[in-house]
Amino acid sequence: MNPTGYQDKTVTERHDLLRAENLSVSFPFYGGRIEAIRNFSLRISPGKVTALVGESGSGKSVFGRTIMDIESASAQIGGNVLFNDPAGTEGPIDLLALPHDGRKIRSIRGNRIGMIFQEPMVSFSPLHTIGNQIEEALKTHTILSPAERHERIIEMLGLVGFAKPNKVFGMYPFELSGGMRQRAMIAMALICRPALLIADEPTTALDVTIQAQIIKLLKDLQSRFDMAMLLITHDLGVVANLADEVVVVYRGEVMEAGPVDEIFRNPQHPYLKGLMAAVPHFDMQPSERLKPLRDIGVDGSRMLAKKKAAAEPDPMRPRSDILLSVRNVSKSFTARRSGFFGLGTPEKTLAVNDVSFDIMRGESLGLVGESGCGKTTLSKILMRGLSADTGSVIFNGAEGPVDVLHAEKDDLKILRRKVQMVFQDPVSSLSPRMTVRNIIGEPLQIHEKGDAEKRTRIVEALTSAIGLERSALSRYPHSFSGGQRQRIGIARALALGPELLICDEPVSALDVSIQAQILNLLKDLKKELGLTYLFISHNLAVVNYMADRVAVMYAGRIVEIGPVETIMRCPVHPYTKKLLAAVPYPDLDRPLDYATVGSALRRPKWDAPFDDEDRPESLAHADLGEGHFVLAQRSVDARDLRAQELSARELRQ
Amino acid sequence: MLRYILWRILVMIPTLLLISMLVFTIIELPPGDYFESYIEELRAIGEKADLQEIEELRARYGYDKPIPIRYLNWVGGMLVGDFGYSFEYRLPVSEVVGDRLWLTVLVSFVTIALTWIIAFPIGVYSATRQYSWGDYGLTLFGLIGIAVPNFIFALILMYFANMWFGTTIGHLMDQKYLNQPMSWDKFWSILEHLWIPVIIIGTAGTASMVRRLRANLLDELQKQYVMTARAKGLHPMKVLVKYPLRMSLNFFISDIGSILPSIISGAEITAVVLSLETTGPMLIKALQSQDMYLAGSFLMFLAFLTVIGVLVSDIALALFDPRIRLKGGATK
Amino acid sequence: MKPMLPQSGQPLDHYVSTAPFDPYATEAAASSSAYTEASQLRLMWWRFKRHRLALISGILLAFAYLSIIIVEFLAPYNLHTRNIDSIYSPPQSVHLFHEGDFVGPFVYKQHMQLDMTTLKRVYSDTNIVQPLRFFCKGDDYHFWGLFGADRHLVCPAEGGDFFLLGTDRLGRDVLSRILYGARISLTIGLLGITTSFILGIVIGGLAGYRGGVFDLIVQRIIEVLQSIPSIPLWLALAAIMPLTWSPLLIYLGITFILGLLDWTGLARAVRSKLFSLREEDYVLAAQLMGASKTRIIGRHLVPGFMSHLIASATLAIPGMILGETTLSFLGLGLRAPITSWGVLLTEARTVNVIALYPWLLFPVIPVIVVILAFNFLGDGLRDAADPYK
Amino acid sequence: AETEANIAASSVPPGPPKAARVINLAALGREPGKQGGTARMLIGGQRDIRLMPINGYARLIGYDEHLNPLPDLLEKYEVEHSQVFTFHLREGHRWSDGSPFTAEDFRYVWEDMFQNKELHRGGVPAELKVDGAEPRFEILDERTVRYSWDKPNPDFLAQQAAPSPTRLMMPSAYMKQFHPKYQDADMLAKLIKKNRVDDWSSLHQFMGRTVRPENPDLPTLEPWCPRTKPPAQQFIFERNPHFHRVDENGVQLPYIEKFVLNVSSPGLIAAKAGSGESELQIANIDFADYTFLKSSEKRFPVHVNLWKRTQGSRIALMPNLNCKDEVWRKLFWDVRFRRALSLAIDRSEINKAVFYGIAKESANAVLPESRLYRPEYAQAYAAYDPETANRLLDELGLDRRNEKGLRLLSDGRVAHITIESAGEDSFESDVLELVADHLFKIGIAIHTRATQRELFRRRIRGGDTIMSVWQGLDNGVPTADMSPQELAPTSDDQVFWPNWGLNYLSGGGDGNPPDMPEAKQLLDLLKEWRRSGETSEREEIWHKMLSIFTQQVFTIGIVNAALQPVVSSSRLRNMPSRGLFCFDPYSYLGVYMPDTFWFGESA
Ligand SMILES: Nc1ncnc2c1ncn2[C@@H]1O[C@H](COP(=O)(O)OP(=O)(O)OP(=O)(O)O)[C@@H](O)[C@H]1O
Ligand SMILES: Nc1ncnc2c1ncn2[C@@H]1O[C@H](COP(=O)(O)OP(=O)(O)OP(=O)(O)O)[C@@H](O)[C@H]1O
Ligand SMILES: [Mg+2]
Ligand SMILES: [Mg+2]
Repeated sequence: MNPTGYQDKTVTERHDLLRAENLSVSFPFYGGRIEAIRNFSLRISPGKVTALVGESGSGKSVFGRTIMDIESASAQIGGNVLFNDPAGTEGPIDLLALPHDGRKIRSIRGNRIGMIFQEPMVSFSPLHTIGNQIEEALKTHTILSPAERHERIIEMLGLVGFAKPNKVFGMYPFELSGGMRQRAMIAMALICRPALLIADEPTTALDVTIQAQIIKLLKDLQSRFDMAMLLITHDLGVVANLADEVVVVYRGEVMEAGPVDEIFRNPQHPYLKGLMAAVPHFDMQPSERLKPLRDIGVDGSRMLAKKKAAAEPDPMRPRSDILLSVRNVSKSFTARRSGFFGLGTPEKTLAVNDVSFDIMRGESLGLVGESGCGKTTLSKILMRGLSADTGSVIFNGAEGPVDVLHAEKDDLKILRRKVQMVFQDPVSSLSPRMTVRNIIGEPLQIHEKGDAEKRTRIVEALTSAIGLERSALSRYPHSFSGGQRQRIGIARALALGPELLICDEPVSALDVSIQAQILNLLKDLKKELGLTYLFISHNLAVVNYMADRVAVMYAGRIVEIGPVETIMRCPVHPYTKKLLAAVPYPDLDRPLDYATVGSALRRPKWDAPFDDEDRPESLAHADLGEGHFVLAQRSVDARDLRAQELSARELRQ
Repeated sequence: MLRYILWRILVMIPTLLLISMLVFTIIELPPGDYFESYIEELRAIGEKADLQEIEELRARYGYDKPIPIRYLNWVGGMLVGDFGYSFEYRLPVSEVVGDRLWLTVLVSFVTIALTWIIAFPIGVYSATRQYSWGDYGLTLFGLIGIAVPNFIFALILMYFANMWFGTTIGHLMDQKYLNQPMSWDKFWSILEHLWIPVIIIGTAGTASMVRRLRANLLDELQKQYVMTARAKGLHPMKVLVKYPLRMSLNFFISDIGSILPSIISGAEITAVVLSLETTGPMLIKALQSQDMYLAGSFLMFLAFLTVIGVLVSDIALALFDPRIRLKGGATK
Repeated sequence: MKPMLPQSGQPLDHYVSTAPFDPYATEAAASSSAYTEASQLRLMWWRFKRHRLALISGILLAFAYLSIIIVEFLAPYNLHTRNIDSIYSPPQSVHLFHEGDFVGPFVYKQHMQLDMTTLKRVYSDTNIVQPLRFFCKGDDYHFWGLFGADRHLVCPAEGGDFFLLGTDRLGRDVLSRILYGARISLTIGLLGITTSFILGIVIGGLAGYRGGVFDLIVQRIIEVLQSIPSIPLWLALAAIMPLTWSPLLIYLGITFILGLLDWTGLARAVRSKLFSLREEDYVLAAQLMGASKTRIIGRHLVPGFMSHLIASATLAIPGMILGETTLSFLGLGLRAPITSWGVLLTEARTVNVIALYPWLLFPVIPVIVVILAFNFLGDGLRDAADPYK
Repeated sequence: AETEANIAASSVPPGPPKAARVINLAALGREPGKQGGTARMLIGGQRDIRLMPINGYARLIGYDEHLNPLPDLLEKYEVEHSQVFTFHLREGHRWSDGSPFTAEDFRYVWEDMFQNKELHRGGVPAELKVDGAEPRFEILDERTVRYSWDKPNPDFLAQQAAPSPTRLMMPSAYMKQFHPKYQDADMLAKLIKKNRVDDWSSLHQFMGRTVRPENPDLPTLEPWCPRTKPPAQQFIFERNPHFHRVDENGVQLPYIEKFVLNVSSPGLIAAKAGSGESELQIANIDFADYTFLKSSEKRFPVHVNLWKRTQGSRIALMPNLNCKDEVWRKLFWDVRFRRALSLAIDRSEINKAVFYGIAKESANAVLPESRLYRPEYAQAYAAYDPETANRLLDELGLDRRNEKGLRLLSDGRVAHITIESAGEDSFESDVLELVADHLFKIGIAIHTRATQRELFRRRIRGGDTIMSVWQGLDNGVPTADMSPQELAPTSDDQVFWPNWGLNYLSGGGDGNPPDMPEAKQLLDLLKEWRRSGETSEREEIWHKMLSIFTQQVFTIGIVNAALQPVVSSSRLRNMPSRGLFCFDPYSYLGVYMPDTFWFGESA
């Protein structure tokens, strides 16, 4: 076998690489069964990308797992999956007919078929370093020496955008941010240069710049090693940029399939059309609503444990008083590992660096930024889920100001009731041994809201609002799809009707239609009940739709903050510009311009006024007016920046 | 890490001090003292004790002094390596123990090793083949081992070993080798006798280890990272050993501290029944006859082993789970 | 309708499903409404019921616990009834047919002869048929100190004997003694086990969850307690127990105190497991929801290693049933007139018994059965609580 | 520690003394044999090596099987009016190391040990004093010594024939090296250091222990001398090359070359003995093991015989006449109550259930084997007669009963006796269970409680215990020349009147003198015995005392003459198949002379 998996295209007859024929998968559980996939057929051509799109919970991940024959033992599987390894000689093999975990299938898994799992957070063992876990695949399938393996891994880690691959090699998964873990996952899947890559939502946790790099990387590999790909994603932009063929599934069945051109230019099925229509655009009007496939009416007060805010003057415009004020917050993590006995000097990671901003009552503040720049850390600090090294956070709730970082007893209790969070990682934030009913109802129980009956009502109302069946209430989190779990997390955060809701990537795992449904729900609640959001997302279109103001974070600092129109339309900081340039559009005529995205290998040096020249204290926020601030050298005059910006824009037009 | 270890070792000092107080109290707690029980024992068989010698011993070992002084003398002595005097044997404690210590160590280690060697594969087997005949069979077998009291088990095994293989009853070796230097015959004789106590002491531990390992493994087998590992094409055994097994070792490691003491105390009754030349029977005898320095030194020795064990367990736990090592102290 | 897939290697056609499409249709998960409405506990119960062996074990244990209420009625003899003429009688077998005729359950009358050279009592069956009686009048007893009665489930024929499991050195019926022994054996240790489990989980839980100084102190306490072997403790404690206490009370007291001392192993396991588990996001989520420590430990963390707890609990059962045997060995355990399985086994702890009167080891069987039952019950509970099943 | 004396002595050729004691085995009904062979024996703990000097039974004066005192180590002795005792040593008698056994060895003990305040704080041991006066010690010549008192000391010979006699002689040649009078200070200091003791007196004591032969260097006169230094799991004893007895053929005793004592846990000894791991086993096996042992005769070359135990009662109830509880004490003092208790016990049931019916139902009294036996002692209130018992109790005023039929005491309490035991023997609880039933029939409830031995003793002495269970008279086969002190309050060991016993023991310093007329009378009789110079007079006193003791039923004996299995190799000759088993006066095997046992061909 050719260890690189490389095969001259011209020699091989171009058979389908993988054909799934009449596949069906169902999960029996006490009191019923879930048919995750029904009579499903799909093929993947060698060297081509087949995108699998569809609603959350429609069986995409199950399909991905099934073709590798690693679906959990409780699944009942029918049909066959024929794999025709271009490097192999014996022609198509039915993967499902091979002995479970037998030698044959093992030599294919990880080696000829790589898999990127949807949930990078929990897909790594917490006891082993990233390097160790990646290396394992190499160890099993190649005969490289340890040094060669190390070299190859470091190279791969660099390729997926880690600035310091050597450091990451020795880190544990829980030390990485969501996006970093996802990249590690990608590295792991690619390390053996498989003939087929199953990429289940490979870029959800990545900011657009890195996403663009990853897309580029995948494209490169695809052409260099003739790698085929099954791309499971919600992001039609990514599909448009990567896919050759598209398969649209809905509840386990193929709705529409065809070459990417056909699908984008000539959608036929009502489901696909609805999907296309639900995509948020940058040029949407502020009052324009997203159009989900099914619109579910929302009655906030019925649904949440909160009275309608009676004297809400004008929920449309953010009220001027400050709900949360963040001042000079910093947080660093110390790697205590250096040297076995801890004798080396500890290495510090400055995750949040002197961050200050305010969140107004009733507004929604978008927070965007590079993967690993400290967004999650910051949001956890705001929740007092982590302690800050320095700085202060004041929460001005209805019951008066609370010093978040030092609140005790009653104050803390208020805080816990008024501020809620949707976790970036839906899997691990749900107690695995509680049913959905208990999970969603838990905050109500903790804060003793209403009687049992009322709680049941709220829980059920929330479940239907997030688009889950009532039967889901009695199931455990592990039996849901990624998107479903994410929605459960949202429902739980909403249950108490908090004053401030921190959403860390709340819709990253949702297809556009459910996403629209959820975003609308959040928007409605904001309008109706005056909720305030801190909205962290990589999806700029979503931010554009949801946020009143946007803060852009880079390497632990807020580099630019301002009203959403300003940031989206005339950004000043080069990073913001770069971000905007890297957004993939679900439009075949607007392919990504990889040149502007640049390489991830080295942290870029910004242009003169924005670079700290290795003296972080030399930077300060320059006020550009209308609440627009940008991080630049102290010496720089704000007016200059604005003037520069204006001229640049004129130039472009 | 080194800082942590040093600090942990420092913490051991007050712990040991506390233990020594407790040990002393425990030995002093039963009414009377060695001399009284000695006299009574002699009287029970109609003999007279050498009262005069006893009076002298009493005075020499400060039995007329208040308890705190005696405690200080004892602890002070131990610090300089003087473990006191065994009234029963009328010899310094350090001379009494003799061979017993290493035989105890031998029995304990063979038992522990065997427990592990047997328990791990069976535990893994039971977890991966839950509710197979093998799982049931091994469970049944192990639980019977737990359910039959050690002393009965010991008697039965011993009786039948004697009936069928002609193994001499009890002891760790044929008695003709007792005072002899090590030889092949003696070694063989030890082997011939060793299996009985090892089985008796080991079964309960093995069975409970199997059951707990199985329970912990069953929890881990469902985790997503197991699937990741399978997706890499690893051998199922490798997957199991590297990920879930290691994960479920947590309970096991946290227990290291008490393994040795529990093996040793679990072995005491067996050792008495089988009349093994280990420290157990001697300890029990010393406790019952209130030969306090002998008992006290034994107990302190055991305590010392425990404290070391806990230290090892703590360090191992930190080394083993990076979450504990790296995040344990992270302020929330 | 066009086929979904083209031939291998052929270009993909544009396929569109023609099946009816209704975005509002409910999901395909077929499930009963009872299931949807059920609480978590009820779900577990349903799942538990599917585990045959566990269910049987549960029922068996329920019967065992119920039967200890009416031991007086179930046992053919009273606890202390002696049959001086039937000392060390081997188990009698129950026959149905006598010389080819159906008689119903009966035993043959036994004839005892003392072999003067070996001083062994030799029993032989005579040809006299002694039919068993059911729901019959037998030894008088005072039922729970409430009323006198003399009904038994089964008794020997008038003037005859019936020793299904033989007799002991005073000619007492082993079966009856086992039945009476269940009273103590099945109940007494529960106290100790409960104490140690509550302490172990609470203290270990707090130490593991909070860490820091609290953990440090708890760990040192555990270390100290673990380093004292149990036998000296037993001895010391037994020595300070008031003499005026009855043996039962002393045993209860010591079990309780040992329960107080025995939580350490569990606490360490709980603690180290929590050290890992508390870093999980769902714990953070619960904290951020405002959940109290107790709730986090009780609802989120402890269920996370329920399997371990259940396994530990079921493994502690033998200790609780047989704990007293160690004590008896040291001369501290239960004694006549109190009877438990442990006492019965302790009485049988000589080579004589194994060689000559092996039926005195019968009490081992109920011990094994109960322990197996508890373990299988534990398995069932574990599976019921396992969301992945 | 080798000294010059040792070196000199060890060059002496082995052999019996010139004037050896000739044992005529044929006359004893035994066969003379040959030397050689190893006998294994199992002991329950290191401490039990003390059995060797007891079984060896080399005494100045020893009993024969009929308890006649005979000179043993002594060639002969003379007694005048039980006051003057002259001892003649054998010519050429040597200690096991070859050093001569002479009057010097007696002098050493008398002068250098008894009179040395550092070694013997109290001076001459109390046993040697009569009414507080110590004897005169004289050396008449190298082989003759004399002890004389001003008043009769009828006990002296019996004391010397006892299992553990008061030592009057020590191997002075060896012991002197540990005595500052004979050893220079430097050397002594070295020896002290080497043996890890604190001072010379401990050293002297340590090296000179005879009760437990722990010092293999200490010369001895016993048939076997120790060869193992403790601690050990196996103790070896080899024959003493200078032992003083020979058989009629002139073959020096002991026949058996070597004894190997293996330490084993007591519970295991029966099993091991039953699998042929012991050539001679008397200790740590029990009647209950008999059937098992007997069954092993088929598989192993062993013989199991039953000897008779000689306690006055194998098991007896002991009402504490000195108990603190007023009401009970008053009852116990009433002889009718004690008699009622005794009459209420169905001894034959107990005998049948627990002792296979082959022990003897008897009051706590001497056995038929004793010359002092009279049936009326054994039968005193030992018949089963619950009616009389009930009548006696009713007469006493205990006629009120509660609803369960239990009698009520004068203060209204239920007659409820807690019998305490030291919990040693397994059959104890069986017997008590039966007794409880019997006494229930006369309206007395019984509970039993086992405690640790020290606690047991302490509670009895303190009067906290109302009644206990113990064994009867230690010496159930006394002769008139043995002291009847067991029948009178003389020791706090006597669990039925510990306080009075203590008073006597402490010379009136502690406890209270008996204030019960019968007890007082017994004490007076004992004193009378002490003064008596003639055997016939003593015999009369014995009978008076026995009569009072049994008629008063101070202790409630149940059965005696219980049997004791003894296991011996089937190759072992001369081991009697029947015998009396007791510590005092038979010194277990001692009186039966194990030095005459020998190994023949397998029978
Ligand atoms: N182990 C399981 N047990 C029971 N049901 C399951 C299990 N795994 C998945 N399902 C169900 O199967 C369906 C398909 O799930 P799958 O994870 O494939 O969805 P998906 O298309 O990947 O959705 P998402 O985009 O949200 O990740 C869902 O309804 C889910 O609830
Ligand atoms: N427990 C930890 N120990 C060490 N370093 C950590 C830890 N948690 C986070 N970090 C580091 O802090 C930095 C910020 O992480 P954070 O999770 O806040 O990023 P993020 O902005 O949320 O990224 P993403 O968008 O990928 O989720 C990262 O470099 C990460 O490696
Ligand atoms: Mg999915
Ligand atoms: Mg994040």
